[in-house]
Amino acid sequence: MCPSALLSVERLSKRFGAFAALDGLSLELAPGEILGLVGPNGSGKTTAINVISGVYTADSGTIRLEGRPVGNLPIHRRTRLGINRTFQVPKPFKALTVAENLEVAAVHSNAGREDIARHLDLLDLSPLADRQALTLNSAQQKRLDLARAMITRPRLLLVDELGAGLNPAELTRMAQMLQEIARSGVALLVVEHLLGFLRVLTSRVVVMDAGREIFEGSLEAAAKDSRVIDVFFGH
Amino acid sequence: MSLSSVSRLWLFAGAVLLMTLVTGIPSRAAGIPGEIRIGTLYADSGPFATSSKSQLQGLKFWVDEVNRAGGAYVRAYHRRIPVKLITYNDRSSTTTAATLYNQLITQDHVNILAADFGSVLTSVAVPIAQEHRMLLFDQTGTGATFFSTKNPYIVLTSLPSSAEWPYSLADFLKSQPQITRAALLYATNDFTGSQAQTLRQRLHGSHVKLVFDHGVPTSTSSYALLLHNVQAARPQALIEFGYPNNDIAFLHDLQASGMKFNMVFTIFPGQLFALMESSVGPKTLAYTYTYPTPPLLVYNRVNYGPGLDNFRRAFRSAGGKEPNFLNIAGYNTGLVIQKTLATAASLQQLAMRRSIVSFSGKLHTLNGTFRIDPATGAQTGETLPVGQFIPAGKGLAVRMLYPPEVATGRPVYPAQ
Amino acid sequence: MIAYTLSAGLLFGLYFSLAALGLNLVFGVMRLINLAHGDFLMLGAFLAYGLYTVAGLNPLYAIPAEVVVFMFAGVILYYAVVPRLLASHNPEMLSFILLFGLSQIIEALAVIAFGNDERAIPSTIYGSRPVSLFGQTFPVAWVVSAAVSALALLAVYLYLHHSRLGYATRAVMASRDEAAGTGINVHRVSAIALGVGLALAATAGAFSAFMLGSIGPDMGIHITTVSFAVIVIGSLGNPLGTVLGGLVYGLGLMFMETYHPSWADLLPFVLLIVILLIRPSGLLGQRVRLA
Amino acid sequence: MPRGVWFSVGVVLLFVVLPFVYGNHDLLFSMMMYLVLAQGINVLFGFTGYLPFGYVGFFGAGAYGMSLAILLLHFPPFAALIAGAAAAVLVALVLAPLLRLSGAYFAIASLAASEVLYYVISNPHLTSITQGPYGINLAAVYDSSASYAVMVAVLALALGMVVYLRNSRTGLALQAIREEPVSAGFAGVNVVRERTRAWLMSAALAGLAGGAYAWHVSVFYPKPVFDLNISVFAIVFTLFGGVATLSGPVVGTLLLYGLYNWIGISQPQYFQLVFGVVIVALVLFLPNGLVSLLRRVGANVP
Repeated sequence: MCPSALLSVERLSKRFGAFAALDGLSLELAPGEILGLVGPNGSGKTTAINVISGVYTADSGTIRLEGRPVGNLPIHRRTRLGINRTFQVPKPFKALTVAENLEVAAVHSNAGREDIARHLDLLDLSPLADRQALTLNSAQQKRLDLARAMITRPRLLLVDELGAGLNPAELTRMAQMLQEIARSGVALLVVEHLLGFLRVLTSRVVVMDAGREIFEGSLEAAAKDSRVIDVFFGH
Repeated sequence: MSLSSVSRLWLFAGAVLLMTLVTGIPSRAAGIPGEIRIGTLYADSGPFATSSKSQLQGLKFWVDEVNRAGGAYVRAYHRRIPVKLITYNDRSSTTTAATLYNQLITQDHVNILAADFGSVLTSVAVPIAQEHRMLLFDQTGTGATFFSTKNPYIVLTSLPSSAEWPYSLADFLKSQPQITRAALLYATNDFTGSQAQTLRQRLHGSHVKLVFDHGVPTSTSSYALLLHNVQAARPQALIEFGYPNNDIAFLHDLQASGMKFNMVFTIFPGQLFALMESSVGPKTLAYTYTYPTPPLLVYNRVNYGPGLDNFRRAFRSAGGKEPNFLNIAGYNTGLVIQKTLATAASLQQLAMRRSIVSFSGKLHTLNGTFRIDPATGAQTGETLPVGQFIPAGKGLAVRMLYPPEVATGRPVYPAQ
Repeated sequence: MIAYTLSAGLLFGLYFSLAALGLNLVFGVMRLINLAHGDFLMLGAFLAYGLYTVAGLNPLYAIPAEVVVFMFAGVILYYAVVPRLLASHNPEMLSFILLFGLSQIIEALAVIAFGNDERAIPSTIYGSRPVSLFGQTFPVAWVVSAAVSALALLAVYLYLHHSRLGYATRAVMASRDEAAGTGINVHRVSAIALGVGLALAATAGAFSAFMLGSIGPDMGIHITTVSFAVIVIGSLGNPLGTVLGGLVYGLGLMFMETYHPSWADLLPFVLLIVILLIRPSGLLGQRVRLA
Repeated sequence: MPRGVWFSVGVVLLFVVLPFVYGNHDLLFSMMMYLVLAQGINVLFGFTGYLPFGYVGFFGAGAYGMSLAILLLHFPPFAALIAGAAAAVLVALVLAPLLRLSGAYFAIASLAASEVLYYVISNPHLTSITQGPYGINLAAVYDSSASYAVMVAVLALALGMVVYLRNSRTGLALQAIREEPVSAGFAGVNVVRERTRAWLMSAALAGLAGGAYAWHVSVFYPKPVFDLNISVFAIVFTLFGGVATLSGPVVGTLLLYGLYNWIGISQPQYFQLVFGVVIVALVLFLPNGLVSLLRRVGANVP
């Protein structure tokens, strides 16, 4: 285990009935680092995020945040320790306003009104502050999801398919935001289908297949790796 | 919060409350009242609806009869005064009933307060009447807890307290040497639970042994398995205490099971004969034992109001239907009220109670002898005899069995 | 005594399977709990009672009328409210509340139309001599009701597994979206399933006077809860699991009534809570959604 | 001043003043009882989204807790009232695992739980403890004005609770749980603790209402205090007015219970029908209740 790692995951397994969604996944992430997680559908990327964030509990394996095991903690405890995430399909508090959405999350990080205002601003949500979340379009909901995560001051942010459904201008803007977040010292684990979007963010990726890692390295090297090619195009 | 929205909401709330503060502005003219107001409740829906509506029908019949004669004679004013019946529907709900009893007392300022049918709907009226110092004419609420020496504001007009119902049944069983094994199956509620308790006590130490003694929920609607258990205990007599629904289901399942007992007793064929007969059929009721009440039971010593035949004729010509026991019980409440008005020195509630005590035991109506315990107001007069249904022609007739002074024959035992 | 209890449990178990089957079918196809299920059963009971009192019809002959009337009612009900609800913000809760309102309306109308008296159809309609079965004697009406239930269960099995419509129905149960993707007319299949569900409830209703003692307008909510207990015991969304649930419930009820009758009323509720908490997937089948 | 305080004070004062000008105190008492129960439903359903069909179970637990504390433990009425609330909270604690169920499952399971409670309390084998099916008689401590005063206090508490939830981050956190429990976790909200707290608060309100009711009527059977219709009324009143607001349940109760008594005094058999139609119409046309109409026209409703 690398002593400087923020997140270290070892031999994580999770089964749903007979199906092994995760089968001994290990990975490490340093503060401020952006790691891409790629793989074909059903390879276990989203399950990895769900298990690390606490939506599911792993069957076996360990999850450590700065050396501290967090694998058995409930979601809100992990959140308060600095793990947060976004959702592929955003899950805002629909009946609440945008500002109230952030206010809920502000309680436990002692974020004040200015913090809320700053985050609204940072994610281009200020003009929407008093709108009910259910009235937002999908790109706006994704930014709200991200703002809700950011206001808890995470040190590790798990980003699940943030690029899907965004137009090129929104993609560029989103990439800038994620880079700013990483520059502030937050580690990002990014599950992404849009490899172009991912390439802007990072050069280091882990490729998964059938619940385990089959490649780790740069995106360019991955494109030449025979196992990776096999997985993506072989079957 | 803006002021306008506050006031808007208040307007809203105010309007609603006004709506609930319904009618009934007290019209207390000095001197002689223009009408005697009698307030009561009935249930148009819910479990007590059938009984409650019958009871109200009887009371209404009395009101119409009295008003045709120019009103009830009120001794306090030495003249006849028309009677006005004020009724509300409590839908068999005690919460609603409490509100409505209160409505009758505080808003309608009734002179006389009569309870709805049965113990459950009467139970909430007892403390309310006592608090407002209104004499409650309890028609058929026979719960033993209602009556105490501390509360003079209640009088039970029909039926004795339920704990006294099985007196003659117990004595009857004890008078039958061939019955040594009896089974008791009862619904666990105030009404039948207290009867089971009495029967148990009275049979204790006699030659009649209770070989089966079981309480079931009042909601029980299938007796098939229970009957199987009863049969395993091999009783000669099977006593089932329940509400009408229990009795119907019990007799029904008894018929379907094909079992035979030498003696079967149930309560309600004697009170709601028409309903029971149409529900389970005359064949099932044949040879069944019951507490016969008017109109099955005829009292010949009537000294107040019509005899049964006259009443039956009048009731039929007014409504077209054969009267049942609860019609008569409601009508009997009217007779007791009538007698009270005719004897009480004033319309003051305790004066009425005193006058009732004064004629207690001397009033014989078609419902039997009206006699109350002067200390508690509980009925002790209209005791329940034991009878048996005997096939007669196409239908059934009741043979009175016990006590001996009313007996019209001997039991058919074992049942055929 | 045990033999009697066991066989009575089997007869009642078959009947309760039928009573609950429609609820499970509707749940399987639409993922909504029909809180008015018991009220439709009650209406079916009154239809049979009406045919009996007016025309002296044996409830057996009421079945075709029940099926036609309630199939039709189900299809109409579906198109009147369900598509609209599925499009809303919170379809599960809203439909639940709406069906609850519907159950109140049905009960109120039934009280206005039929009054409050408990009614019964004399079980002697099938002859007064009890039948002998497994060496025990039972009322004929029980045996007839259980036999009808068994036939209805078989019919539903054939419909689901040996007909084109049943195939489509099972596809919708597996996944509404994917079924729509393969060109199945999801609304049509669902509407028919709701119709079949109500028709099954009404058929069970025709025999409720024999199996439940008596019928009355307020019997609905109790039947709905008991049916829900039965399908939760079997397996939610798996119509054939209902049979297992019904048998477990029927046997349990008969054993309770024989040995601890005063606690028998607790049975469906305790079973429901315990199964939901301990084995939410039922004795067979998939897990239910948890919060 | 937090939003809604003046409104609450007004409602409470109304019930303090009305007995002096209007004689049917039982009607006022039942009105308050339903105001409390509707707010209790509001605390749970409005703020956390759990619809407790078996809410009446807490009411009955409160009524019996209060009565048995008097009959068996010889508590004075006020202490017994607290015992009633404690009984309801205890029941809620035992049933807290039900909160793991979602939506309709929870609703039906809670209904089943209240039935279990009813059948246990009314069971004849427990007659020596609970009086079984034979009912409770508290005539010895009957006091209609003191119990009325207690209900006023419970009403004040209920309104205060909702004012607090409407103005605090706790209330916001509960609404977040209602909307998206998983996201609420990622907002740092301890979902299990918060929703359990709302559940207990809601149970305590019903327990207090049940205790005050038991004292007020003083003679009652088990069936009426476990009557499913009590849940139904409270739920319909709340939905009708509008959930997660302070004024919604108040307006809903005043209007519908007022209507109930108004119709109830002349033509009640149509009432259940009216209720059913109101529910269906609400779901189809006005899922956020009556006060959402006021909001739509720009009024700022508490």
